Amino acid sequence: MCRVLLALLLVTGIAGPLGGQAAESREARLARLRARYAELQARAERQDSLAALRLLVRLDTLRAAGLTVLTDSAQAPVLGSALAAFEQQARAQLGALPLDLLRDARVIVRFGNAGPGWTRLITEDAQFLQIRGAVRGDDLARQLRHSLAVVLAARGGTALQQWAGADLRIFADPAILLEATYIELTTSPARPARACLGGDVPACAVALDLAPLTDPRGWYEPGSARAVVQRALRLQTNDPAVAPRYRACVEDADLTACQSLLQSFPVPRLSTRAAVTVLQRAAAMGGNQAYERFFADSTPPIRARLERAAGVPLDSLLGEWRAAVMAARPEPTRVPRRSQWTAVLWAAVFAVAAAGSTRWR
Amino acid sequence: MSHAIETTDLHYRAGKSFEIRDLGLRVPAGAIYGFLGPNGSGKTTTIRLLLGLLRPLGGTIAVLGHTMPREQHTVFRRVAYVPERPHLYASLTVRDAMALHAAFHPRWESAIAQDLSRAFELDADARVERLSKGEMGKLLMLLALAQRPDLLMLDEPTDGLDPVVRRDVLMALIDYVSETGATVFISSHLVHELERICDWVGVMDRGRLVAELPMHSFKNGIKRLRVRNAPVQPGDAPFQLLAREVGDGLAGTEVWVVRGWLPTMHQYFEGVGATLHEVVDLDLEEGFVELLRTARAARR
Amino acid sequence: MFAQIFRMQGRASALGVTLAAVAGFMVPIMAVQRAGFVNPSGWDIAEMLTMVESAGSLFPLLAIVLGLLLAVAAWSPDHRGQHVYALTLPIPRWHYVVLRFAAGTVLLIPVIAAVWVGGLVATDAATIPEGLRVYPGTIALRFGLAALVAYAAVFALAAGTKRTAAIIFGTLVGIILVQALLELAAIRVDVLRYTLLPLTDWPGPFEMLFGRWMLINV
Amino acid sequence: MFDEIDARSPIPLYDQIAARIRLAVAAGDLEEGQALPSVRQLAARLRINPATVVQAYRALAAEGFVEMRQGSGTYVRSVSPDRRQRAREDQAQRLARGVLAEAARLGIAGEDVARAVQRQLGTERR
Repeated sequence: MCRVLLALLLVTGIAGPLGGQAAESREARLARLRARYAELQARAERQDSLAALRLLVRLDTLRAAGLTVLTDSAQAPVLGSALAAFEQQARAQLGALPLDLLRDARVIVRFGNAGPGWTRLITEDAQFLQIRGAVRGDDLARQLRHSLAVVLAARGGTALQQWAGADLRIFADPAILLEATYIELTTSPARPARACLGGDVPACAVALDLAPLTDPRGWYEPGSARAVVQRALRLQTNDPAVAPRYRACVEDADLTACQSLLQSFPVPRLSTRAAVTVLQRAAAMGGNQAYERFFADSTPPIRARLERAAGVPLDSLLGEWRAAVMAARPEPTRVPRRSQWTAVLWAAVFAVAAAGSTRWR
Repeated sequence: MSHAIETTDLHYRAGKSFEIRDLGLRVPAGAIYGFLGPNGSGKTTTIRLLLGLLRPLGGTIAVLGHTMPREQHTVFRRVAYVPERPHLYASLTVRDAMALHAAFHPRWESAIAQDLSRAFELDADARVERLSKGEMGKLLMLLALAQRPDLLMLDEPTDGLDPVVRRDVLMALIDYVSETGATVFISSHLVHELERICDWVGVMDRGRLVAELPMHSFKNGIKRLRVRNAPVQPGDAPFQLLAREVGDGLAGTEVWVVRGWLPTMHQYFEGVGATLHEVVDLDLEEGFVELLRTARAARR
Repeated sequence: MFAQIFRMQGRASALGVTLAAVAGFMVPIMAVQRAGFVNPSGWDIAEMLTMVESAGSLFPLLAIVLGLLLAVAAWSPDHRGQHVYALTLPIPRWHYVVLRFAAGTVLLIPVIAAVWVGGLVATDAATIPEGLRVYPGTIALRFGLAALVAYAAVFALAAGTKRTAAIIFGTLVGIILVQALLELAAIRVDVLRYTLLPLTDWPGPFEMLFGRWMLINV
Repeated sequence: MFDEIDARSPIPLYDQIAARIRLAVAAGDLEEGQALPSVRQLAARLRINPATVVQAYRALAAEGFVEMRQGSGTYVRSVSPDRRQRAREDQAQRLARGVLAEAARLGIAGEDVARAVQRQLGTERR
């Protein structure tokens, strides 16, 4: 009898956590595949949607937050309430809208069908939002905010797109982005990021790619350089171009070998998500017209535009920004109280089940 | 409480092959009740039913006045059980087994335990799984007696033990019983041993109780008569003729096995022109064998 | 009564509990060591945290093994004697089972303590970079709860008759088989998601066992 | 004294025990006032039912051989010489009856048995 028990429990015991992890990775792969498929399908749909729209459906033109929004007339009523909410939020966050920037921006909102119970919103930039069930006002508002951000990014100059990403998630919840930035800052191996974390504000500028690296020691401390090379190239150790320098760097801790390998690596800057938090911080400091000042002229370097938007020199902006990031440190991981009680309760349930087990053998 | 154990039409079935039907045991309080029966007659099953280890299909069981198996755990304060197969935890030492038993039995008396432990010469540090059959038999009896039970359920406690160990175990049992007047329900194949110590006898055969009566009436209830030129037909004999065979002694003599014999029944033989040579008492074993033979003949 | 049961069960699982305690003490130290937090030559914190997490996955495994060991130690003596001794004790069956359960639960404590002390020693020896925190207490608490639930689950299974154990094992294998068949037949229905996975999240019983075990984290 | 008690013999156990004690008293092995073993001791030693010992002691008390004092045990009573003699004769009678029954079973006449006994006595005296 015990042998049966042991086998049974080992199976569940081993399979449990592994199963869990395998299921998660399978989960992630599935989601990525679905997204890829939808993206391709949306792009194809967008090519023909303009032509189809013109032929088949009377277009309604609506205006909101400076955007011209074209949509099927059938969906116009739903769109109406959404636009109001969208406009209100956009004004709240963007302050004075950079109206001239949005002059001829058109957003086509088309309700595609994506299988039972799902509705898909497709906008000009082929971004789409898949919503389960009926389309509600705030789903549409979120989609429109997203489109507005994309348009702003497109019109804000290539430098801005590279720095803060093509989707420019300025409407995202700052708290979430700041927390993510905090984690990015604490886990980055790059010297400027570590210095910025330690309180060196000018180093934050370098980490955010708002200032050139002046530190002769380069992007990485010796140990970190070795660690980064080891992690990045551990699968190409037999690649002739890399192998000798890899061995020199990792086994003999030869810094120059490491440095030469690292040249081919992308510069370890903080992510566009971190950049967006700087822009959000600048807008918060700059008051109502901050975004307008920022988007007014896209030729000067990003740091100048930020200073103009925030109305303060970059270092004080970054000082504020760093304070906000540090304040957004995630809560220490705790075993939530409800989980503690649930675990104890389950133990009791099992014990009672055991106590209640039949006594007839 | 007149009876230590009382069951009314107890019904139990295990699989298709074996069944106990309308079993009506009545074990008088204070008796030493011998439970006889061939192998497979349901002795152990009956004991396990009485202890609430098996679930009966029907009927009622009362042990020491409590209904079983409902009031099982209160009954066990006053009932000691020595099973046919040892049931102690193998990994324990003798000392642990005694300590564990003592912890669970409020009426445990360490004086009895110590005396018996010395008398039985049990090694306190020996592990239960390495005890010999004899040592295990002694330990089980020690545990049973030290918990000062009012009823001892003994399932073949001394079968398979060597005579010396058997003597020690039975002496301890009798000593305890004569001091406390406890009831003993003992099943065994050692009929001679039961003959010495029991004052009541119950006989099981194929799941049925074929006889339950005091020892002496069991033994002299059945006689073997040595008869010369016996009549062919017993006719209206005052006793019940169970069996008749050609005698192995003098020519022409027959051996009759009879039940319900009384000394006054001599005249019957003169009446039929036969001569009653001798009336032989049967010991318990012969009585048991005859009883089984006739019971099975009756049921065929 | 409890003392005797505890002595018996304690001696039966002494070796196992000691080994588990040693393992519990070593896992945090090994995790911190392997992740490079002990006099680190350089910082690649993202990688180091992944290594802490992968080493951390030994905790749930240890909790399951410990639970298994204590539950088997609790019930194997009874199974060997067909439960006759236990069933002829002058206490109700539930009382006996509770004594057994309590004895096993107490035996969890030394291992939980070992995990906690191991965590303290490990994080003390580690050089923690700015921005990261250590969680020996949280890990120990979580390990304790995970081991308790694992122990209770196996305890209940082992207390039951062979039939109940077979039924539970059967349904488990059945679900996994159904999932495999569905996938073979390329029918995209995730049976596991609605049957086994809920057990691994709150309020399921095995929430504690799953997820990330991070002795050092942000 | 009680070593060859035989539970299988037709003679009930209590009878056998009583007979042995009666003989002992008759033969003077047990003097007057001497205490007999307690019911518990004797039952345990002989591994027989305590009630059997009680029955034997009661039978002896009825015949006046012993006296059962409440709470303190059973003691031998003073037995006049002729009672002792009669007890010996009873015992002899009983033995003879047993031998004759055995002889009958084997088809040997009573007289032959009597002559055999005489011859045995004769050889013994010489």
